[in-house]
Amino acid sequence: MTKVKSLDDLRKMRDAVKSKLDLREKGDKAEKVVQIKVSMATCGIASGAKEIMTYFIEELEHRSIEGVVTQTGCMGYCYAEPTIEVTLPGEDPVVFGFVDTKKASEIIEKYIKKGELVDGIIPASYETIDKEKTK
Amino acid sequence: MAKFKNHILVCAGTGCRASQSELIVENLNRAIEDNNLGDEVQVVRTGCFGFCEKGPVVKMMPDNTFYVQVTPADASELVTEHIVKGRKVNRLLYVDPDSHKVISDSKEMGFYKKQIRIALRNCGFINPENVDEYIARDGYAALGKALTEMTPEQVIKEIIDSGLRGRGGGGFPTGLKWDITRKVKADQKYVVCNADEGDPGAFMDRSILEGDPHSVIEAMAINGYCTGASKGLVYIRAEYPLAIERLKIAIKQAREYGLLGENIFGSDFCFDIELRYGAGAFVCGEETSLIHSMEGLRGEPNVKPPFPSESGYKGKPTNVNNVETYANIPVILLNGSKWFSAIGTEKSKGTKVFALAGKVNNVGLIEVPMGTTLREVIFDIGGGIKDGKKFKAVQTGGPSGGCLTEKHLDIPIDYDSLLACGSMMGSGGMIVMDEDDCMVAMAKFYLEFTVEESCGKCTPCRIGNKRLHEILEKITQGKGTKEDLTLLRNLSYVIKDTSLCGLGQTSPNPVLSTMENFADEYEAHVVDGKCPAGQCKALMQYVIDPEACVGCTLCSRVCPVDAISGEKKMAHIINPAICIKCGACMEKCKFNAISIQ
Amino acid sequence: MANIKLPDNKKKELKEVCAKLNNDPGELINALHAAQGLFGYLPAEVQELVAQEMNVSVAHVYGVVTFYSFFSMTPKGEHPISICMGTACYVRGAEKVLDEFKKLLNVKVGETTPDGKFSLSCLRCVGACGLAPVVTVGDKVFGRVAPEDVKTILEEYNN
Amino acid sequence: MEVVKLTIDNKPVVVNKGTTLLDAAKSIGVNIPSLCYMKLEDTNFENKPGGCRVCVVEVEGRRNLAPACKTECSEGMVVNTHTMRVINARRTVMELILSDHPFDCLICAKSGNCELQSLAQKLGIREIPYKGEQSHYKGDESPAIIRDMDKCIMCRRCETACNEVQTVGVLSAINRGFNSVVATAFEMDLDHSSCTFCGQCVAVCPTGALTERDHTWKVVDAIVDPKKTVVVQTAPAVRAALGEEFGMEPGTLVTGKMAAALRKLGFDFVFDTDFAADLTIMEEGTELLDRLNKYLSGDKSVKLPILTSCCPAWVNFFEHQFPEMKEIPSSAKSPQQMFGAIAKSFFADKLNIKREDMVVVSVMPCLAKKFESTRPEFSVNGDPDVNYSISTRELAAMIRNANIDFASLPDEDFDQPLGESTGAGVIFGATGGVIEAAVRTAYEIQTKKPLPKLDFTELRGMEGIRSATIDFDGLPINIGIAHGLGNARKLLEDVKSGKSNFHAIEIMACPGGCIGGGGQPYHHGNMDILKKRAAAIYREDAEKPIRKSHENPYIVKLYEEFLGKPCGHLSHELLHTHYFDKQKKIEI
Repeated sequence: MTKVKSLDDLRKMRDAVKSKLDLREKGDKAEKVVQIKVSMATCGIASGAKEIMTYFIEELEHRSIEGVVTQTGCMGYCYAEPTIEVTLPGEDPVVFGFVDTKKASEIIEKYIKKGELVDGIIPASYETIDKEKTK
Repeated sequence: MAKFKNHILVCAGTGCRASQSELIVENLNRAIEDNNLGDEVQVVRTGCFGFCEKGPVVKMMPDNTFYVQVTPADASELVTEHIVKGRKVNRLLYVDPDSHKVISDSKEMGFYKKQIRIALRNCGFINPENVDEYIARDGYAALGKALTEMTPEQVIKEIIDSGLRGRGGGGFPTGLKWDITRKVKADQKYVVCNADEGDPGAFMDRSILEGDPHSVIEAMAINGYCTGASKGLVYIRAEYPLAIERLKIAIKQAREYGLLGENIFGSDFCFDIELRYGAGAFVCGEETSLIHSMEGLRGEPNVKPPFPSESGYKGKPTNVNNVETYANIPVILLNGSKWFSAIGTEKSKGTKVFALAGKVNNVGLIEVPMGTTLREVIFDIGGGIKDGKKFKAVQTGGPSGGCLTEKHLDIPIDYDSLLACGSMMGSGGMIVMDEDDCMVAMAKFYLEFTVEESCGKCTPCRIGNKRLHEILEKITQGKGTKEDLTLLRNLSYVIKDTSLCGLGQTSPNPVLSTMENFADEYEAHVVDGKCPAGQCKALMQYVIDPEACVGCTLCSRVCPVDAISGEKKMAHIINPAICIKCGACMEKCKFNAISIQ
Repeated sequence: MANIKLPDNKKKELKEVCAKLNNDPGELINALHAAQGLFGYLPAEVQELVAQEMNVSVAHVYGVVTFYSFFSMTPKGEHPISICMGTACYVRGAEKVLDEFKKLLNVKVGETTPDGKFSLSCLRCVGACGLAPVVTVGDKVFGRVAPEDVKTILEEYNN
Repeated sequence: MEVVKLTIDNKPVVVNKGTTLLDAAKSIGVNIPSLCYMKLEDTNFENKPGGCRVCVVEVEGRRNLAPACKTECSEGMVVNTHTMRVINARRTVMELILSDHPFDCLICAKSGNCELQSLAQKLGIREIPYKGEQSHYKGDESPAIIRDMDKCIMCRRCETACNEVQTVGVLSAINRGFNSVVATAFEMDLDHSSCTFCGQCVAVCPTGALTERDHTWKVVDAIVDPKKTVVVQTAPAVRAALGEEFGMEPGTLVTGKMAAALRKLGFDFVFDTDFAADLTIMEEGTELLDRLNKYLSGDKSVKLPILTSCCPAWVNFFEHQFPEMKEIPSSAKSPQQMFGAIAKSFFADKLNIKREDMVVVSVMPCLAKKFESTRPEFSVNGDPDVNYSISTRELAAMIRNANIDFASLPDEDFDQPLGESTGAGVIFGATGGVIEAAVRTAYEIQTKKPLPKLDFTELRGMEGIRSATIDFDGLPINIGIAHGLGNARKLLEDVKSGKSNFHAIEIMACPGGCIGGGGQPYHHGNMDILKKRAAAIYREDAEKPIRKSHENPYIVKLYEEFLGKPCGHLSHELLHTHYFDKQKKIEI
């Protein structure tokens, strides 16, 4: 295991992981890879986020869509759990709330495949301090 | 790729839906059809925009035009003007109340986003179980900077200058606390993370630990560097298995990268973290109790001084900070104290995370700059009151806080303003109550909690809170007298004045603040024998309206205690002496003939 | 105090856990967590064993066990049901949900059904206030529970 | 020493840094009422949880009131001890305590001695406005101590005494909030726990929550029973304290008045436990020399040091906590039990009555003696050697009951033959006394020379652990002394780990020895009382014509007529015992 021994090590590592993550997100086939984040804090899991995450992993494969499904923490929209964030290549991330398997299927068919928005979008209601993200 | 050229986003949040946003959607769809735009424009319902005051809200995509207070009648105009002719409907655009400028592009409407995420910066963005994602967002850079480029004094100065105050409730300046611990000489010191979030109705710390555990680990290491501690302990509620799991993974990963352990960043600094589990005692949020609990003892507090910074865990200097406080540290070091202190009010800098819950539409975890008003939090971010009911009060500070009312809605929230209105910041629980909530019952609810959670060490908290609860019980039973109100007030003041620790010193706050703000409601209970909110069962009476009753006998058959009598096809009567107020009859009645008085 | 015979292998395991904690009295609460994990609850004999292994008096262990609400001296049901009575859940009607559980299970808070299947308790905030009112059954969290849902939840475990 | 200046009730005060407000106020004559706080000078007993909140005072600039017992003085502090705010708070706190306390003062065992009662009186509480639920806990009636936890005010003094000072560890606060109370593990009865019955919890309890089991009426029943011959023995420490119960100055010796009172009460024979103390020295001293000489001659199977065994709480302590060392203490019974055994054999024979028709009552400064007398090994066919053991306080109650004007009683002597004692027997009542008495006898037997001096001041004092080397005519004998079981534990750990080089160790469970026993008149935290009692004991010793046990003519006669020689066959049967492993250990 690589050990971080200096601040320089950390910066190099940061750049390396960043490009690795970028690669994962966009890849060479930037046109095709979609990224899905599932909010998996206690609220999310209690409302079925685990099932939704599994559903997306299985369905993307079934429907031959290249994508990355990862978990993340609380997005803050506890009233709308389970919530997921979908980032289409080249697009701003979109958050969907109250996602059950039916809604998930609709998101895949309409938004991921065709780019059509579907009901249940949650508009981002906060600013982040990460300048890259707010751009 | 996209089939539609235009999207019309209509807010279908509860608040907007109450103001007919569903009808707007219908009308929009009809207008689209009328204009044969079915293939080009799609209407999409969204969750709350957090701007409910000006709802219903409609947003046109892709040009981001933001229309406010849209009515169903406006739908066709939006389609014919905005979509077909490409002209903005000026009268529906938002006008900035300060500058009187019309703002059309929602991208320019940053101010409507009341929230800024600092402590929650990574929650919902990164995979908390992957240290790489944390590093990719500048994780551990602050620790590296501190260890390799700054002296402990410089780091502490930065924290002091930032104006960061403890987010656990007390609001003690964090930098100052670190400095005190640093100055005490000892062979061993400890830093502790208080993750014993016991306030019922608060989940800020859990969310941070579940969403961004590394930020806490990094900050604890920075704290260790500044205070001279080589060991960190996280005292975490056993009721948070997911947070524990993620914290364990994060600690393991940090160790593997050498971000915890010996000679971190090639420096002399060594630091590691252990977990200690709470076991269900609210009082352990008090730092001396927490330390006792970590030592394997009953979580009883000690009289301070000595403060933990002088004599804490195992008698050694110990710096205790809460999760949210820690989560702020790395960014402050990276972005600088100036950046941080520019946010917030004069004496309370930065942001505060609140767990917004209760009778509010958008229950959730929010982070707002200090100085945001309660109105903005409840009505804009929170989307207003559930089921269109009337706002009555908001409880901040949990069992230690107080109930604030309509008149407090426009006060900018910070440590001092909340104290001034008889409540407190607390850890960040914010419970909204509506017209159906009885304030006496609410005070009783909190006292029940305090009675159950009192450790029993000091008299006022052990017996005094019990007596407070008993008096409140008596009042909600309709047996209270005016003298009881006097007793309640005197006892509350004495408990605050004489209790040993923060739990007892604040436990009467829910009583005092409701007595102050809802004096009429207390009076109604003891003088008129009525509960205006209709919540206190003993003060309620179920009655049948003889006009509306058709004598179907359904109610009398469902009554479990045979309290309802009456001939078939004749108006029925409820005998209040027998009625147990279960409400079964009211549920069954098809003619709305039964009501509560 | 009724003497319940504890299985030797579990006692051995507990002894090993205590040894791993260096038999350090300061680790008592962690030891008790481990013991409750092993036995499901903390009967007198388990507390005596923990006291012996962690070098503290039995009275001290009992004092600690009775202080913290997480520790229990009575066995829980196969499916322990907890109703969150945190403020958020309270204002959203947790009491009515609790009443429904009490009615359907015919037990009081802190009791276990005669068949040992369910036990009922209250807890203070699981931190899922967004889903208020919340009920947990074992490790599973049920959110936005209405009194009508109680029957369905129980049926899930009754087969 | 650094000093700080402050103002209390408008008066300037200068105190050493670290002084509490309570002590600082006391130094200028302001007595701030307090309740849970208790410090016993010269011992390691200090109870200040800061929990009762009775001693709160107003400190200028402070948001809330400060507990005077826990708040240290700081420079420039301005303190007011009786503003309206303070008085209201203090009274309210008191009313709260009383609202959860039974209202049975009139018939409470502690009435008149209750600190809660006198404080309520001092604060003039005439009404309790806060009414509500009162706590009810399981009662516990062990053979020695009665626990009525409904009267517990959570001052935690008993916990401090049991856990920190005595390191017995059978008590802990349990539950929390309103339901919290001090209890044993699983709220079991004390006699199922490893309680030593030292009674130090009773000695410090401010209320009637902890009291002794009262045997006075059983004693009265025996006295009025014409078929019974009732014999009473009184322990050395009783005579140095009993007077306090009748308003006499602490340290007043009332030996003669006590004998007179006992006779007036109707006891058939008024004897002295000091006689049995002399007998104990004969047996224990002989055993010591026997072990010592064997050891010196190279017999490595002999265990040293020898530990005294006359303190029954101490015996309970090692049976529960150090059972692996149960062969080390002397096998000699305590004086109480030796007395009982001799009374019901030798003396009953002399009177020509059956032992069952004799009732032996002991008056003890001790509660563990009550337990000791119930040990099955100390009875013959179900008839105990000592029937009833009553405390100094119980005797005082009997005297008051019988309407005896104690103060004006003439001095009387004990009866013979079991009432004659030496100075050595008297000093059993103070820490170090037993070993000093043993040295006086062992020296002369071992060296066969008369002692050059009788007062071994190096063995006296209040220090918790003491040691001295006594020159046995060229042979240095190392002696250790501990009083308080926490101190005893330290010595024992050393013996266990082989670090100890003592030949003999005296251990007393109570601070100061028997004079500070759990059955003595309440000291309410005033340790001067204990010192005065100790001084009285040594005064009586100094005034005695005979001060060495082996010179007690009745002891000599007892061996000649009845026992034969010390540690002989009959002695072993009547005067020695054996110990049990009472440790609860879970084997895996």
